[in-house]
Amino acid sequence: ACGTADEDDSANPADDNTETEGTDETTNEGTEEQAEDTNFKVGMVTDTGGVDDKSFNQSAWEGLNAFGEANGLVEKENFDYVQSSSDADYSPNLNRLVQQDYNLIYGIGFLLMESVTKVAEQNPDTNFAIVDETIEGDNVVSIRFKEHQGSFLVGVAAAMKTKSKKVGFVGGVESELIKKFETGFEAGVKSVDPSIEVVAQYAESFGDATKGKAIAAGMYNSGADVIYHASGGTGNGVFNEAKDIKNADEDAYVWVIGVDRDQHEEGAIGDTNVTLTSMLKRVDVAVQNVTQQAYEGEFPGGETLEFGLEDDAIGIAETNEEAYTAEIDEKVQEFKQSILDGEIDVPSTDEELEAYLADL
Amino acid sequence: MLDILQTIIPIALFYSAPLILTALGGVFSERSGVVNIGLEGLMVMGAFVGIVFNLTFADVFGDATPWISILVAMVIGAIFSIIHAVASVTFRADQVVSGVAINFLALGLGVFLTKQWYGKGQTDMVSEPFYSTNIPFLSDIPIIGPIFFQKVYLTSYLAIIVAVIAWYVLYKTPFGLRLRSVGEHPMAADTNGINVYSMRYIAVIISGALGGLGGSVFALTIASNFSQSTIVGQGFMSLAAVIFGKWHPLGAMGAALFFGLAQSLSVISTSIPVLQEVPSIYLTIAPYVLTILALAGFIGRAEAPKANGQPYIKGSR
Amino acid sequence: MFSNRMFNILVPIISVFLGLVAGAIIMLGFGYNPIRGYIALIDGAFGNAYFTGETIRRVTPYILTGLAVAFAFRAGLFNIGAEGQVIVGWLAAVWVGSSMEAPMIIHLPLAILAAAVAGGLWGFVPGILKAKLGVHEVIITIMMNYIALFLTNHLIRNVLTETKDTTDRVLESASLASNWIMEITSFSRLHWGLLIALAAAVIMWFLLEKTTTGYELRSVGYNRHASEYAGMKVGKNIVLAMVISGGFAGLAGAMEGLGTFGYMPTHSSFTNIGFDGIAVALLGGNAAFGTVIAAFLFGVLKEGSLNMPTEAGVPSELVEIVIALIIFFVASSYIIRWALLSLKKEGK
Amino acid sequence: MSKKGVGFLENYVVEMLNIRKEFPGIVANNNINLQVKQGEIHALLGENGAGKSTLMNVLFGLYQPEKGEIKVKGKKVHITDPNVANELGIGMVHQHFMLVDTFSVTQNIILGSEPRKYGMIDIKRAEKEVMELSERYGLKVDPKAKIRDISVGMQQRVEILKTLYRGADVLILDEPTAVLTPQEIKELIAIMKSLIKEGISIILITHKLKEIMEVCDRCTVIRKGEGIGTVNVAESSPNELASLMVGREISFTTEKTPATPKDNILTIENLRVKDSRGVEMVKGLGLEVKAGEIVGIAGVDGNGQSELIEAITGLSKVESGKILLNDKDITNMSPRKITESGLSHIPQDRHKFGLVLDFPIGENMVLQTYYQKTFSKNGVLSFNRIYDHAKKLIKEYDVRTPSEYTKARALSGGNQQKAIIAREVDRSPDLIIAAQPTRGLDVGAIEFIHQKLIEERDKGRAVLLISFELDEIMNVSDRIAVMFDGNIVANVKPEEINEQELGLLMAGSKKVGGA
Ligand SMILES: Nc1ncnc2c1ncn2[C@@H]1O[C@H](COP(=O)(O)OP(=O)(O)OP(=O)(O)O)[C@@H](O)[C@H]1O
Ligand SMILES: Nc1ncnc2c1ncn2[C@@H]1O[C@H](COP(=O)(O)OP(=O)(O)OP(=O)(O)O)[C@@H](O)[C@H]1O
Ligand SMILES: [Mg+2]
Ligand SMILES: [Mg+2]
Repeated sequence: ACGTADEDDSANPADDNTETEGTDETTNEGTEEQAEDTNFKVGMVTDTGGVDDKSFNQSAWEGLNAFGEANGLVEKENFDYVQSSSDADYSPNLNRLVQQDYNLIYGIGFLLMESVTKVAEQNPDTNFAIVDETIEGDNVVSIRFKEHQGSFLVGVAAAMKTKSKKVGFVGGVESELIKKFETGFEAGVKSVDPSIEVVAQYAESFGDATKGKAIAAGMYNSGADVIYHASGGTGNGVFNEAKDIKNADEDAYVWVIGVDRDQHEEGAIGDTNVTLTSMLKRVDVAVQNVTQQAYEGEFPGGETLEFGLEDDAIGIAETNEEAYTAEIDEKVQEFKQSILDGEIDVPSTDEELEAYLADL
Repeated sequence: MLDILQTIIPIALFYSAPLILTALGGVFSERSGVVNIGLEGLMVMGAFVGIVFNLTFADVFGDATPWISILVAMVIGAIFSIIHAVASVTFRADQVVSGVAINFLALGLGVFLTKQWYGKGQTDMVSEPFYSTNIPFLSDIPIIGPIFFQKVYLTSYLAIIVAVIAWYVLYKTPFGLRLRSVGEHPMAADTNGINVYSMRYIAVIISGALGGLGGSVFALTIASNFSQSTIVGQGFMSLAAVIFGKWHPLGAMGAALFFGLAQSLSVISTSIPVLQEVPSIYLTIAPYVLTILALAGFIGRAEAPKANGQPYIKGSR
Repeated sequence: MFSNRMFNILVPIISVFLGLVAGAIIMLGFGYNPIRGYIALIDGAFGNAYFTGETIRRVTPYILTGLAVAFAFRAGLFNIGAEGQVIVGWLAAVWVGSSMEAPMIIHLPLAILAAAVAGGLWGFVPGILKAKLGVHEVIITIMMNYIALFLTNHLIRNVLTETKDTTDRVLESASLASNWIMEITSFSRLHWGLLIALAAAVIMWFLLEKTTTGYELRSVGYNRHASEYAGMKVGKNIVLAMVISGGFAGLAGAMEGLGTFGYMPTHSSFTNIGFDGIAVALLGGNAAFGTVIAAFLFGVLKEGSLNMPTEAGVPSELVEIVIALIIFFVASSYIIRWALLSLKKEGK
Repeated sequence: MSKKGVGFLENYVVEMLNIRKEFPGIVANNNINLQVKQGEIHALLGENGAGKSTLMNVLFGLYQPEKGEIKVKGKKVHITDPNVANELGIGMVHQHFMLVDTFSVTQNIILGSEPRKYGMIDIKRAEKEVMELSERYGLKVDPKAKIRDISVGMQQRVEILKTLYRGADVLILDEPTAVLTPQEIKELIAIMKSLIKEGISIILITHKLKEIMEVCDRCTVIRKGEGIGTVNVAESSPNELASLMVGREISFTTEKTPATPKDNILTIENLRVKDSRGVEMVKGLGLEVKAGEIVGIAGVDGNGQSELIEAITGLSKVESGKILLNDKDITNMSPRKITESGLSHIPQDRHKFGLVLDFPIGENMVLQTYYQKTFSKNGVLSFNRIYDHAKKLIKEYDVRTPSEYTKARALSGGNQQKAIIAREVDRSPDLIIAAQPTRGLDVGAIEFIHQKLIEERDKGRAVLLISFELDEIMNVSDRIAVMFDGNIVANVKPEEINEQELGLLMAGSKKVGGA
């Protein structure tokens, strides 16, 4: 399926580039001159969210853009995306890119796992990458994140911030992935103060703002004052509820912790902001990183890359300086160091959490 | 107990408001004999217009923006619904078919234009949504006040007021009598000198206005932005409320409130001790199961307006 | 004068044409090249073996949900619940397909049957409530959709798997996929299900138009009182119609579970296969073969639209608009007939 | 009434001159003239489908004529819609009532010209006006009652009040008596007479020559869309009118030989039935119908006749008691089982029960028998046989239809009824229940149906005839069972009783020696 590399024995079409670059030892800077005639093409297939979903699709797309910019490549020619409008579209969209001779194709989100697996099997000459899942195969790289680490840190922040000693977690759909957020968060909270209560509730949807709002209302009403959401569009409802409370009473003490990207913007109301901080999952960093490797002919096929704090692919937002005080930050940094040093092994499942809490 | 009510009721109210408004639109349309499966699409249109207007004019109108936004959504919804009226009244289209087309058209148009105007599949968050308020004086009443008048959206009360007005219009005014007669026996209305066609046009346009209102109220109280997935099924729930409420404005309101209550109960129940042990799946499906049980148990048979769904052809019998 | 038959053929053709013209005008209005847009659409649907295969694959469940809605319509019932019936059918097929072992000749039919039964069961509830208590089927089917969605998600996460988001794959012996088809269509997901869908259309046609059961169903659909007077069991027929309708929709779920996907993911929102079935049925005039043709039209437009943004820069939603307009024109066939007749008169 | 603008020769209030109205493929009215004098009752007579309703719909503005002109009080007018007709003082009571079932009497009457107060309907005033109007013309109604709760006769009064409320002085009544009981007809005739005293002119469409003779001044006859002429009723006779109408001689008294009743076919003992609202309507009724006899059930509508029929045919539940058909207990059996046990039923409401209007005539002809061996094999229908069968019946019973593939909806009422009778009689049942089999039909069709029923009797079938028409009961029955308040209160032979006495029995006044 891969036009230019047809006669080439190499399974990796990115080799073409390295060959043309051949004599040139430079990497990043050097490519600018080659940009004109490079035929490296990287594409991504989104899930139903689209590249403006204010979540990982958008982040991944930002990663590709950053990659393009760094290497002087052109959108549409060298990098592009396709949006899916339903589950059934993943495979055709992946195949469309394969047929258009893309060298590296991303499937963004665990929902694309099955489709990427199949298409990758059928097209061994093309390279693939999947985000948030693990797929075996020489031409696939699996990109995963240590969300539990970041969730742990925002948990620490929540524990520092809460006055009522009660914090909440709103999940989208209950799943292994979202469980990592929940357990990491709870571990973080309890690490600061085991007496703080953590209530968790799932909306059974990533797009039901109504339910998000209702759940948040229930939590705030029952005394929680910080809510961490990992629920995509459902989270809009959480922000709405917090802002609504704030609107009614400027002195109300309610906070939201965002997810994936810095959700500072979502928390803005008048002159204040209800977003305490956000758990940053830098899909862009991972995507740019992996793409760059592929571009340089070093595609890490077959590997599962786990991005975490150590790669700066997981982090915590510090935008809301007023709320996210130095005191909180200090504590967070303290724990971050412990994690980096390996002193704390953040739990990512219920069982691990149980064990972790028992050890506290 | 009081706490729980204080949580449940406001949630039920804000959840219901868009459904009430849209369902009232459905009542008008179907009372005149025009089936309206297109409520979903009308809500999509309303949500789209409400959000776009709000985003565009927030600087101009300031605090008044959400109110003006829903007004504009109402007007555009009304205009949009004329398509359904033309098809089902003038062109004698199968009303179900035309309604399905409305749903496709609204969503297609809304997302298409969003992509055109914003270059992406979803708009930004509006800066001037509706916020809840405490209603002066009423909220100070003991017990009742905190439950019904604290931290409520004015749009919830707007919805209830509109329901009462709708009831008044349909059952107390000449216009209402004529509108209902057209839905029951258009030929009788015709022989009494009532213009069946214009009556049905007006009814469908009212449903467009109310559907647009419902959609925009949803968008501006709950979703805050517009995308493909802003309105997903709320229109169908409104349709269910129309039938559940036996095509009566107050009935439809009651049904929508019932949905809201069931929904908020299922959300809140995790904090109600007795219900904490219940596996969450039961709570998630509870609102829908309760509706079925309510219908099967004591609401039962509902009679639609007799001529509902039938195009009126002058001179045929 | 035009014969009725000719009208029945002409009206849809004209409607499709008008819909496409309107789409072209919209593209022009927004500064796109409609010719490029439509070429992209055709390319996306039939550009090569792969896309052709994908298009037909997409058509397959549409045929079945279209039949489901049409069948209920013919018996005077409005089944908005095809969506939920698809979902439970999907799960049942995958469940049987992945959790037991048996030779293909038993396993595959069993998995397909499970889907039909599950869908049928989902249709049975509104059917029996309508028949016994007169509860309006529209509300119940809407509610059953939500129950199906949440319940299957729960089952996938808690019963079929341990907190996973997708089920296991169905075994070879229960799969509709075929290497041979995949190869000739460059690895599209086209599968044998199309034959099942077409067979279902024939069955529906035969059942409704040729059998005593169909006679009863149509009679009940037109006039409940006369049917009762004539000794037919109205309630039984309502239930039967909803069960068969649900069965068809359940089969559409099997197409996804045993064919296209080979597993079932949790869904955070509806699949829309069932809701689109309403449009398909109505476009197809609620007749079996009309539905098949409408499903093809629908599938081609939907599949082709995916190619429009990349190849012509046109948002794929344009096709939604075109579909909506086609439905309008078909619905307004009266005005098209009228126009045709006056054209004819003037021509004379 | 003002005399201004009235024609100089005659005092015509309405003149329809050379009216032509076409429908696709048919000329419903061709050059018809109708001139109605001020203050007269003018009959319009013609067979089913002759074009009477069409002509009146033209006058009322529902149809626009292709040709011809209309003058009202001497002035040429264009009646473009019912509003114009109302303004000209023309009111119409349609053959099929134009009433909204779920509305009250008052709401129906004021609909379209409601009295208002502060934008609201002034329902108090409306009710008062309705009461005044009803007292003035002797049309007693309950202004608050819902239409669906009142009798057909009452509904008709509402229809008339509706026109009077709008100030009509020309009243069109399209077959007003077809749906009424004899008592109600009497009342209606009285009402018509009082209306003309108030200066109102009436156009009356009816198939009942007796009524024309009784109340009408003049009669215009149309046949197959053509005007035949206008006669002074006083100078004419029923026979003349009938032959003008159909173009041949008609016999009025049905020829029949005395019955020779044999074994009991239908035996009903102590039957009790409740209606849909749970009110007991049949109260311990007993009845026998023998092979070879026609038993007519006479009675005023609403005395349990419908419930009785529904109980026998299995359409509603029997509370207690027994129904035997050929000595077999069919109590509470399903309609299918009862039909198979040898019962045929010509239902009262042919549109609701008798036909699937959207099925072709052919498929309607096998509504109860489609599953039987003759018409299907292993659950698959044999359309050849079905349509052959239909063709045969259509010919045999002279059902006028373009073809057996035509939808039942497209047939005229009379022909729809003939199709039902063909289907029911052809099954060769032991018992035929005929509920109002000739309602709304012209004399030709009536004659045909009566003949058929008698033929079947002569073949040894039992016939149970339910009718509100005393003429029909007296002419056709071999034995009359009078039904009153859920019971058979008398059993008489038609030759032993006159209409007067029968009427008294039906009103429940006293028992007369039974047979
Ligand atoms: N709307 C219509 N479209 C087509 N044909 C019509 C229509 N209305 C009436 N006709 C035809 O016109 C003819 C006259 O019908 P009309 O209703 O005037 O008969 P009628 O004299 O009132 O009969 P009846 O005694 O049964 O009431 C019939 O042959 C009928 O088929
Ligand atoms: N849309 C139509 N197309 C064809 N014929 C029609 C149509 N509407 C009415 N008719 C015809 O008009 C005629 C008269 O109609 P009308 O309402 O007077 O009923 P009718 O024949 O008197 O029946 P009934 O005996 O039940 O009163 C019927 O013969 C009917 O077939
Ligand atoms: Mg007539
Ligand atoms: Mg008639």
